[in-house]
Amino acid sequence: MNKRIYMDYSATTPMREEVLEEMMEFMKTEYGNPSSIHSFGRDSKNAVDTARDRIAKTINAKSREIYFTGGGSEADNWAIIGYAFANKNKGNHIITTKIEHHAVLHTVEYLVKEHGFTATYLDVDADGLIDLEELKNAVTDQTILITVMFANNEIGTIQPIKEIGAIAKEKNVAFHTDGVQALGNLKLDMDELNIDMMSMSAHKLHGPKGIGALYIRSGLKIHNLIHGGAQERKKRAGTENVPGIVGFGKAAELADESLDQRIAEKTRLRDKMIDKILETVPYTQLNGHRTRRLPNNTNISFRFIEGESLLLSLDMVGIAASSGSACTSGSLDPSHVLLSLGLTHEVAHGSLRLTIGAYTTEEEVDYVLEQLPPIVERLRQMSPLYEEIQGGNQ
Amino acid sequence: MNKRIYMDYSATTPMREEVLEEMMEFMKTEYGNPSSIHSFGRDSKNAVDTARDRIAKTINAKSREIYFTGGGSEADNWAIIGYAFANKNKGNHIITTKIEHHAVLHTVEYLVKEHGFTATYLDVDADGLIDLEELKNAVTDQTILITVMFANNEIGTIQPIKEIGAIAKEKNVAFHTDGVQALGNLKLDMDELNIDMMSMSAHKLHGPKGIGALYIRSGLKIHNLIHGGAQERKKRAGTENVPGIVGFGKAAELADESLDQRIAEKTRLRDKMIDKILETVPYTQLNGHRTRRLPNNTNISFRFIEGESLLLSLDMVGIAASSGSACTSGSLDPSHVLLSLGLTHEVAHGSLRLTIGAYTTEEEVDYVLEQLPPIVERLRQMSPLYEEIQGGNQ
Amino acid sequence: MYTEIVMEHFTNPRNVGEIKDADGVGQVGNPKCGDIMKMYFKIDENEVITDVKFKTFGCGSAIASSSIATELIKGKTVKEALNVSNKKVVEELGGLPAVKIHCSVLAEQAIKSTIYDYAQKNNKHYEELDGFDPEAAQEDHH
Amino acid sequence: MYTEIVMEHFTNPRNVGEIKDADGVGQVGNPKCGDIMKMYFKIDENEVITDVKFKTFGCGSAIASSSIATELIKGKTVKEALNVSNKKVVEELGGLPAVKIHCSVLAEQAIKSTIYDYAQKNNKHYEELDGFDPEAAQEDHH
Ligand SMILES: Cc1ncc(COP(=O)(O)O)c(C=O)c1O
Ligand SMILES: Cc1ncc(COP(=O)(O)O)c(C=O)c1O
Repeated sequence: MNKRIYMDYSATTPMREEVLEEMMEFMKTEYGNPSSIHSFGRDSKNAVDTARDRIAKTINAKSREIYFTGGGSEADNWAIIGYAFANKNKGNHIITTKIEHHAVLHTVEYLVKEHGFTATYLDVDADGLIDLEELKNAVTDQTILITVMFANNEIGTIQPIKEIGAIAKEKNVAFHTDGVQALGNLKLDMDELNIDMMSMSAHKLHGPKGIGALYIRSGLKIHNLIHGGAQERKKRAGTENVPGIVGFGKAAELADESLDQRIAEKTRLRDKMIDKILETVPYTQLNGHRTRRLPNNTNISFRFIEGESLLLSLDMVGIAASSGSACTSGSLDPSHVLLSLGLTHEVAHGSLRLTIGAYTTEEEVDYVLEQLPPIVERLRQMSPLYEEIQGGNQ
Repeated sequence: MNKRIYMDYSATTPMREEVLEEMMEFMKTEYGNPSSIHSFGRDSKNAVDTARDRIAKTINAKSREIYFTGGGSEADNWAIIGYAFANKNKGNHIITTKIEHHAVLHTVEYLVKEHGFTATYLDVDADGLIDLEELKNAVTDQTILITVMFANNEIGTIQPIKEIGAIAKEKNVAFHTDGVQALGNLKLDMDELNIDMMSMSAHKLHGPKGIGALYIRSGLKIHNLIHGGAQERKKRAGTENVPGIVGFGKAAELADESLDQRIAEKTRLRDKMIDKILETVPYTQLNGHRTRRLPNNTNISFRFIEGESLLLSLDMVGIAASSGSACTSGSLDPSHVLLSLGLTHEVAHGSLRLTIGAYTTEEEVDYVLEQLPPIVERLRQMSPLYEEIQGGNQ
Repeated sequence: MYTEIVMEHFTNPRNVGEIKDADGVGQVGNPKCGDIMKMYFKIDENEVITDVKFKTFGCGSAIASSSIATELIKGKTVKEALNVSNKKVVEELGGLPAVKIHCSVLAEQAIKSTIYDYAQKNNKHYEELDGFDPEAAQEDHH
Repeated sequence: MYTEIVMEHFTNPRNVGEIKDADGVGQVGNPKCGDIMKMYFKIDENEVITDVKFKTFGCGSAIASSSIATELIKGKTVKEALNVSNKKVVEELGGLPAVKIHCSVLAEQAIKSTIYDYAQKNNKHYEELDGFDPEAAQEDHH
């Protein structure tokens, strides 16, 4: 079995060739430190500036509002910890949701557990959407920060970001959004959406791993997370990962080109996948909102089977996917996101996430649609839970 | 002028070809997320494990004591902030030196300014060495952490790390050392040296930029700096920078091979450089200890001239170097390290750092020795300070 | 992650199925934790386990553990089966990742639970089952 | 970082040197800050600056600023020289990085300081120099 079909683009993506190409120069000959004043350094500095411009343009921000980080998690941590510490004189309350990525959730929990902050974790409905009224009511005079993710990495649900931004503005509270899954998949406009901070990660949009960025609106007060040298206008220390930054810039530029067309194409393939699976396999349900979802995300629960064995079976026919099952994370419980939707543990364990990307073809989708049903059936035949149901149906 | 001679290896280094080669596979085909259970993910995970083993071996540590970070600065911040917050019930006092890298110094200052910690900044002598008695006396019952760099990035002075480790152990205080400049240049042994935490950065030893590591002795209590996913045994969240990690591992392995021989060769070239410059150019002085210094570091002050104009002039003949002059950092004062040695501002402004590496040849050294004296003389001829001295000598 | 033996047993599990007129049926684990193992034994008058089937809801190692466990006890006496430990299961699989050891524990308990059922129905007593609580075996094993 | 004009003036600075019998000598800046500019003027009876030399200890932009400033005033009257602003110096250099603007200020002050010396020696008064303090010009300009 040499076929390798990658359906895990939300976990990470292959780099586009053009991205690697632009990086090569900075991995081979232009290796200077951008802080150095000699020619090696100046060439690197120019490359960093260009990348910053490209990313700023993609999200309609100013170049000086883009700060490079070592990834999406660092950006989330910086936004939340940096803002909370810098504004603790104004209040100690943070509002977030129950379905955030752990990079947000565990960071908020850390501030609560160790540094005297308090937090409200907003519920979501069965589709994964927060309630705007609940958000409004959660704001107190102690609230300093709202952090709600743009689009969820597991179920693909897109939050009403513009409305949240408006509430934050009205209540005079800063608004951070984890945009890691959104960048490259959706049109993002910092001004229109009233976003104060947004986390990004290059490897989710065909850029390199280990490089991310935080958009910080001009004038926002925030502590550094990584102190030291004067890089990134003194806000984020450390010798710049020049090849990574260059690659991120190129990836953002490429993602922005013909974005609408690619959204349409991914949406078409996604919808085909969702519809066909729900149609051909019984005892299934879609997780996440049917339409307000990332164009690349399919997340379906298959009852009576467990996700890891499904993933292993798919892997054996060359399909790479992911699951919210506890067994795949090394944790005890299945995905907190799926449980927040109201799924039982059993159903959550049987979830499968198929995420597509720039290189996904119709043939690949068809192959998955062909392979998946018999695999599910085989595992169900082994399942004592299915036996019960079959018994009951007889 | 097409000659480009790189004498700034302490700022950053070109990657070794073998390093880039090993990385390529993970930038092209093996792009999986190590947390994924499918084959793409498993291949990445194995590569990360191998890299961790290689680095552990280099510094005589256990693999599970190596945690990857986004660079040396992050490692320094993590060690200091993470340890301080996790042990604040034991005390709030940190001991460091006046010549630390800003990644340490500004981090300690941040804890002092914003989080109720106190700090002692140890003086150094004219060679840049701390006084062990002063260190001992600085320890109070509130002291929780000693952080003293292994070898200084500007002047190359190597601290008595083993003795500091012994004092820390005796006083029951944790010992962190910034090993960023030491790794690849010196033999490092975590156990022999009683080091509890050590920061590393790959791009200083012919590895990629944007990847570093923190050695954390088993059992040490430390908070996370970057919270989120379960990567790095739950201690450092974020999708692993697999190509970066692979490159770091290879670079560490290569650096460790024939280390003694390469130390000897670099030391020879360094000594030639130091001796010849001091001999041929009047009004010069070596900064840093003459023998207890990094094998690749030459740092000399040229009186009556300013470092930036010296760097620009060298750059015009193809030589890339660095300086402790304020003009090169955008700050108002010259290097805090040089001032801590007791240099006047004027002399500190006139410093030049030439750092060599694996690719430095004898011809390059000879070229520098040939170009440097006339450039210094030319700048001195323009200097009103030199005029005064010349007048006095007449 | 998994050894070749685990993958082989996961791909071609032995003894999957049900036995309608089983002499003992046992089930351990629960859907909350993501693993349930159910076993069916045919046991003859000499207390030899002549046939074994299982059904498992769970991850790869749970299925492989069930498969190898049923192989280990088929043709063995009840006494012998009661001495099959989770360590033995892990050993036969060529090892399991640390986080998956509980799957082998589950297999051991599934055997015990099935024999417990047989013992109950046939009024037998095995000292290896003293202290074994089939209810508890349906709880979280993590 | 620097414009081509800056680099050209840094590489080939005009008017470097001393004038032994200068009519005015001025020095601004100090070694602590890393920039010192010293200027020497020959000034004729019509208050025309007939010769200019400078020496500068400082970074690339300090040397380039001195060079361009001396060019700008050579052959000009004292009055005209007093109207050469740091903005003009920056303009002529095609721009300077923000952190280097102080170098152009230093050049403007070096001119003033040199004329101040000339004025003192010759008992002249220029209202452009009212409030100018040559001592202060030796302090930190950052
Ligand atoms: C001694 C020392 N510590 C820390 C650092 C920071 O490392 P990085 O730039 O990789 O974050 C450096 C280099 O910049 C250094 O020389
Ligand atoms: C929504 C979301 N936030 C944050 C992250 C963290 O990004 P990274 O792994 O690049 O640190 C991820 C991906 O892992 C994500 O999907």
